[in-house]
Amino acid sequence: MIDVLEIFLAEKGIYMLTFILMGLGIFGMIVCGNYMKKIICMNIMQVAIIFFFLTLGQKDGGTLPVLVHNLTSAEEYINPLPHALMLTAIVVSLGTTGVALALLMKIKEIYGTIEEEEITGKRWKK
Amino acid sequence: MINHLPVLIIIVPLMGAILCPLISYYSPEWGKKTVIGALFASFVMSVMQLVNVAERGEPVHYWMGGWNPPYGIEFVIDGVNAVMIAMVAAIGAMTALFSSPFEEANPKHRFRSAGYYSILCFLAIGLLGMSSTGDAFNLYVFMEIVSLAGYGLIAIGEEKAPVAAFRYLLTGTIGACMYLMGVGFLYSATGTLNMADMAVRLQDVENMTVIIIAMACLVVGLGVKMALFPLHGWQPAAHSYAHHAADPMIAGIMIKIPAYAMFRFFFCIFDESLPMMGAVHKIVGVMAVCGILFGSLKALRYHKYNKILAYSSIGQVGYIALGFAIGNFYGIAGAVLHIVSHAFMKTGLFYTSAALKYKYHIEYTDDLGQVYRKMPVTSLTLVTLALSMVGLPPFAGFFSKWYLALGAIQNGQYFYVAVLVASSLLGAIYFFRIFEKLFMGEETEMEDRYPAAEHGGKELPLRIMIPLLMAAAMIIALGLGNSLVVDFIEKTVLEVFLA
Amino acid sequence: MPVILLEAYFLLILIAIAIVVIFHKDLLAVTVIYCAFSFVAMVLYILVGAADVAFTEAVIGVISTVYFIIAIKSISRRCK
Amino acid sequence: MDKVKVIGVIVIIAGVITAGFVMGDFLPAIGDINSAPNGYLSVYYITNALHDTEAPNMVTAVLADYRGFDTLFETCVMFLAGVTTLMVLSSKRKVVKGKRNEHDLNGVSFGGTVLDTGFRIIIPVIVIYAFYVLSHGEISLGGGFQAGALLAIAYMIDRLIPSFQNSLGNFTEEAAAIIAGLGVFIYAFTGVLPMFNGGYFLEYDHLPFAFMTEEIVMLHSVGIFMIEAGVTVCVMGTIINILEVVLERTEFDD
Amino acid sequence: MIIESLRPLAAVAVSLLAAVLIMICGNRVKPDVREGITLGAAVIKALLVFSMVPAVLAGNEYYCSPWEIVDGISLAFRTDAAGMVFACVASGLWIVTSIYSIGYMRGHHEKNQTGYFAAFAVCLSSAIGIAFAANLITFFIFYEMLTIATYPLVSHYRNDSAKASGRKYLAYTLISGQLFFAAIVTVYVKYGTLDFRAGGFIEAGSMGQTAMLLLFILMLGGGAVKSGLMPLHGWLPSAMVAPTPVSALLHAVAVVKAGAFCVLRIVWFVFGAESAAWCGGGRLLTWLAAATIILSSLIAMRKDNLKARLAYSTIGQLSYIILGIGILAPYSVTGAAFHIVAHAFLKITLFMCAGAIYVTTGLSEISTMGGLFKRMPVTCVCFTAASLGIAGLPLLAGFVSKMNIIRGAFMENKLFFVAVLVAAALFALSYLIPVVRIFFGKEISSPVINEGGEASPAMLVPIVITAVVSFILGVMPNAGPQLYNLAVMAAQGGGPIG
Repeated sequence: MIDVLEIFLAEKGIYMLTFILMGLGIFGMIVCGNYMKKIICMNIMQVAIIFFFLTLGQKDGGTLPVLVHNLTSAEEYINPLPHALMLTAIVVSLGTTGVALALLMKIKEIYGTIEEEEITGKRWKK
Repeated sequence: MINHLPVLIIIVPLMGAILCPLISYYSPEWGKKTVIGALFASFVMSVMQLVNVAERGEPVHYWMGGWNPPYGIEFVIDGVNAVMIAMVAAIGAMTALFSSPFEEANPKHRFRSAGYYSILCFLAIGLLGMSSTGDAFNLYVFMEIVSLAGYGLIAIGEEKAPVAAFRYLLTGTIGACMYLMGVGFLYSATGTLNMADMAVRLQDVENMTVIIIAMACLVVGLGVKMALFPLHGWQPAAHSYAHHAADPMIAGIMIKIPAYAMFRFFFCIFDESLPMMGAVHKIVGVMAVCGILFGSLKALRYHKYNKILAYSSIGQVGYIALGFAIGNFYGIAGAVLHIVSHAFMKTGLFYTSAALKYKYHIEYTDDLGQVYRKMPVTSLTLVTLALSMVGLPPFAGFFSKWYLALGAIQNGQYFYVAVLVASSLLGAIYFFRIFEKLFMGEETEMEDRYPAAEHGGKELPLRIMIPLLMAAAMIIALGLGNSLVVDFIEKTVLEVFLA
Repeated sequence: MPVILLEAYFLLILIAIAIVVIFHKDLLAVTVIYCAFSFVAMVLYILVGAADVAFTEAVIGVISTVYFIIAIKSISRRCK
Repeated sequence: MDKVKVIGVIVIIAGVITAGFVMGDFLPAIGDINSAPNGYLSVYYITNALHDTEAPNMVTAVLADYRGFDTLFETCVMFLAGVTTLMVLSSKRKVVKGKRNEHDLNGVSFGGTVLDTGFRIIIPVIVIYAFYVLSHGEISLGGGFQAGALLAIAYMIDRLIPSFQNSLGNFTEEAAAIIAGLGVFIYAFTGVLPMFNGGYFLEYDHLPFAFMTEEIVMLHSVGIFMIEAGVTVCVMGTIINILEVVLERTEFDD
Repeated sequence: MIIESLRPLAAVAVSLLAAVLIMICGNRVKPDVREGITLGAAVIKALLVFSMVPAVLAGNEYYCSPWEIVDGISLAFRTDAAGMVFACVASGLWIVTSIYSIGYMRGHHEKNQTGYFAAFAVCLSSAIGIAFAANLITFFIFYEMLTIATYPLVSHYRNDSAKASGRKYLAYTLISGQLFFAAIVTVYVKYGTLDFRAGGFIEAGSMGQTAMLLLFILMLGGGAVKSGLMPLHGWLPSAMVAPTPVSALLHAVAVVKAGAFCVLRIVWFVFGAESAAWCGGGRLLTWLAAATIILSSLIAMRKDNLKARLAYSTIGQLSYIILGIGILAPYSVTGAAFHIVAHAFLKITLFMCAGAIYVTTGLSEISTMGGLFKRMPVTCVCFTAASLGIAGLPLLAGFVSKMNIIRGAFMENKLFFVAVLVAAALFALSYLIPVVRIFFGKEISSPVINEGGEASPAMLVPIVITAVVSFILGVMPNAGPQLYNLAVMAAQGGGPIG
């Protein structure tokens, strides 16, 4: 039973869950009226994508991509390339979050609210 | 020196951008000059590179860190992107020069101009990188640089700008993530990130589903960034509220280089013989047609100059996508030519918009009455560029339209030609409406914030005038010399992309 | 227990947290939950074998949570 | 609104699951050793990383050497984020600088003496750990980014706990941004150096430090350390920068 | 024989340069300098154009292709006989119009003269460009330039009616221009060339009959709009709000003639007689033209405003040209080509007379001009002569062209059109002679007519010149630059006469 589940997960299940997570992130960004939540959902989406990339590099029986002296074969290490890529992506996401927060605070100052409805509903008061 | 050009074009402005805050700490004036100088140096080098590529007749490769591809990151400069790089560098340098009178306006905050120039320079760097790189993931990194710089430059604009920037941030992040997903799918199928290598290895991939999904992701991701029709939501507000001086660059080239990237993916990485390419072309064609008509019609509704220009950009991006949808040599040549010519047109038009704001605070076309008497050069530039936007000869806009129509008819797609014609006419309506207001409207009393009498009879500072005139001159030059550009890209397009 | 099952388990937790984030009204609670999200994501990265990424995620989780909380200080805590 | 959300969530979950079943396999199975991403490039990196770059941690090898150019611009993204934040929130300050320290918080402890002391002890530990991570990133986990972030966390603790009165000193956000810029400069300059010596950009083989080492490959270690140091400085600067900017806007009324 | 020479390009460029100079000088210099530039450019241009006539008459062609304007097609200028006819008229009349507009603009104290003179110069450049264009793309570039350059002239007064007429003008010309563009691209893709060739390069039967007719209509739409063929004439009468030299330019020299010339080029040099007849385009043209001639004459009779009456007369006269081309016989085409010349001189005389009357006396309605002969004898005589010429009376230029068209119609056995042409001559008499009668009448309908004298010399001299020239052309069609021979050559597809 567990074998079947494992195979299913390896072939599809994990990807499905990842895409669900990503879908929820995007959905949250669209549907949440609060800008703060939009930012958090954005982060959720990014985590999903990062995880997707990382699963591409996973290897059964592989170990961390740090060279150990008695292991030399390529099969014994997890693919390091997605890790390197995702380090970059994760840093980018932090930068984006920082900028988003700054914008959020600026919006709060100008409009007095961070709710989508209130901002689109009323014009900026002088 | 000459073989380091591809990277120097990026590194020199990078040095300028990162040292600008430090230099500005001691002297804001010199910080500004550093960035402008760096961007001009980059422009000169990009022209040298253009000549170099033309002389060699084959793409220039530059291997970062000396690692040969696909292991390292590679810059590939061929006929098409050499033109793009020169264009970006030219507009970057011009915009940096153009901004300097605007940034003088806030002398209180010492860091303000440093930060502004730094971000502006990064925008140029990101765009240069996006056009140079031959690596799919590297393109993502540069795209993020472009986006972040874009958020910043939009957010420091008018009062409503932060919301526009925030929306762009959200949509832009989704777009970037979709792009990343697309690259991820391609990586999962090929195991490589180098574009040329990817193209080779994709031929062995039998599973079409992954390619289709990757393509969909890429179209959505790059579509968001280039404001292709159903994904354009962020664009009008962002383009109309952005920082006045940076707006030309944002509107002019920030949405063009993703279009170029799309071209790369469609014609360089994906094989033309793939079974679903026809369907993809059709879908992009539908998006383009809707975008062209939507943008042109929507522009009719507005009286705010920037909004009109922003919506017209949606239409013009549609032209570029239409070229990709046509997909033969003339279609691509038209698209590439339109990327370049529209970049100069839109930049120039936003220059005029910024100049009007600088001198008279004019935002709405209704206030334009008789301004041409006070600002003849600006008005003349506006007329030139707008006529080019409409697509009238002998300006550049006409010729890109010519190639697009040529390609469309070669493929028997007469409908596309009809759309082009309709869009030109709609464009004529809103631009001639502006002309009418400009030349025949009623004169309105406005406070002149740069009175010509006090400045030796000058209508605007020279630093604004030069970029304005440069844009107009480029449009005429591109129009009359378009066959040079087409010849230049012809070899590349025929050999690499349509092989 | 095979790694893949653990992965699925933690992914489900992430999904649950995402749903909570979408529905919850209190921003502070959402932020704290996001901190947990970050932590679970870190565990997940370790499971996948990406220790470097996990390390980074841990550090970033702290930093972005701090940012969020400081930001919440200046904006209202409730949301619609 | 909530109804929409519920429906949406259900639709997404159901949609992805159905799509997953309908579409069939188009992604390699997880853990498959022979999948496309796990062959090709990855084999090259795993077998040649040590030989090429002298870095046992392959992630660092890829990050800092094979794809060092990416990392340069990742660093730039951080710097840019800092500058952008600063620009966005530069106008019209809400809280006067130093006000916080002056009146309401003087001598107030954060969580009692024990916690305060605990944090006091932690700060130097974090700093030391950060330097360890930086210098050891090549061999084991970590690297410039993590080190920079740790340093920034140390600063953050110092800054945010009121009773500390900023014993580490107080950065202005401008200074932090400038420092971040210097970090990128270190990185970029490391990249430019080989170009004077006949190499490509970021080609550590051609760094002009050959006199220091016997083997050319060792230059990679030098190069990687230099850029990691640059990343550290930049990340630290940026995080502090954003923190300071955000803090300036926040009123601590409790 | 083809002579490689930059002269055609120079002829085009000289007035563009003049426009740029005028723009740069702007209001900073005295009006004299501005007008000096215009006149100088006009004279140089005319000299350049006329200097090429002898070689063209000998069967040679000047050819000049400076560079490739789009991939595979050059920007090319070629001075064939048909182009020479149009170029001679346009450049010759520019001098006259410039002198006249100096008088008119000063006498009328017009505003915005800088823009006016600059746009005028660009118009002329485009007209010469249209005349000398060797292929469709060059032709189209100048065609659109003409469209745009005329717009500021049409809406010169910048009031609401000027705006409205400007809009109308743009709507007609831009739409037709864009359709023209689409047709050009189609032709290029289908036939691989855009070079004008005597006898046309589109072969009958190379595509479906309906498709070719559609192509024919799309291509001729541009020309038809510019030449005011009904039902596409709407813009022309409303452009009457423009100042008189502009209407003179519009109606006599550049714009409408460019339209007529466009029809000539496309029917005779793109499609050729055979294809045009095969697809039914020729017949379509003739019927439309015939209807236009009749209808416009009827409308013209009812107009009291002198300029409006002349405008409808223009519509009718231009249809003569189109009718001549549509008949597709060499004789009628000769007549059409020569009618470009004849009508230009006659109509410009009429318009300049109308302008002179308006500036001198302030009258614009015909019914108020009774007894004008007493005050402005020279103007009235010239007006009379030109009216008779328009009607096609012998000894005046109109006769030569109309005779040729009628001869062509006879040879093609299209007797109906002969009847139309004859009737049209009577119609022309019927709407112009009443004007003349009012001029010479005893009854004085406005007090201004008793005061003051003739128009200023700057206006009078051009009027007399054009009137005399139209007389000379009527008596000796080959006087001067042998325009009649050129027209014959144009219709026969190059090669010297005899």
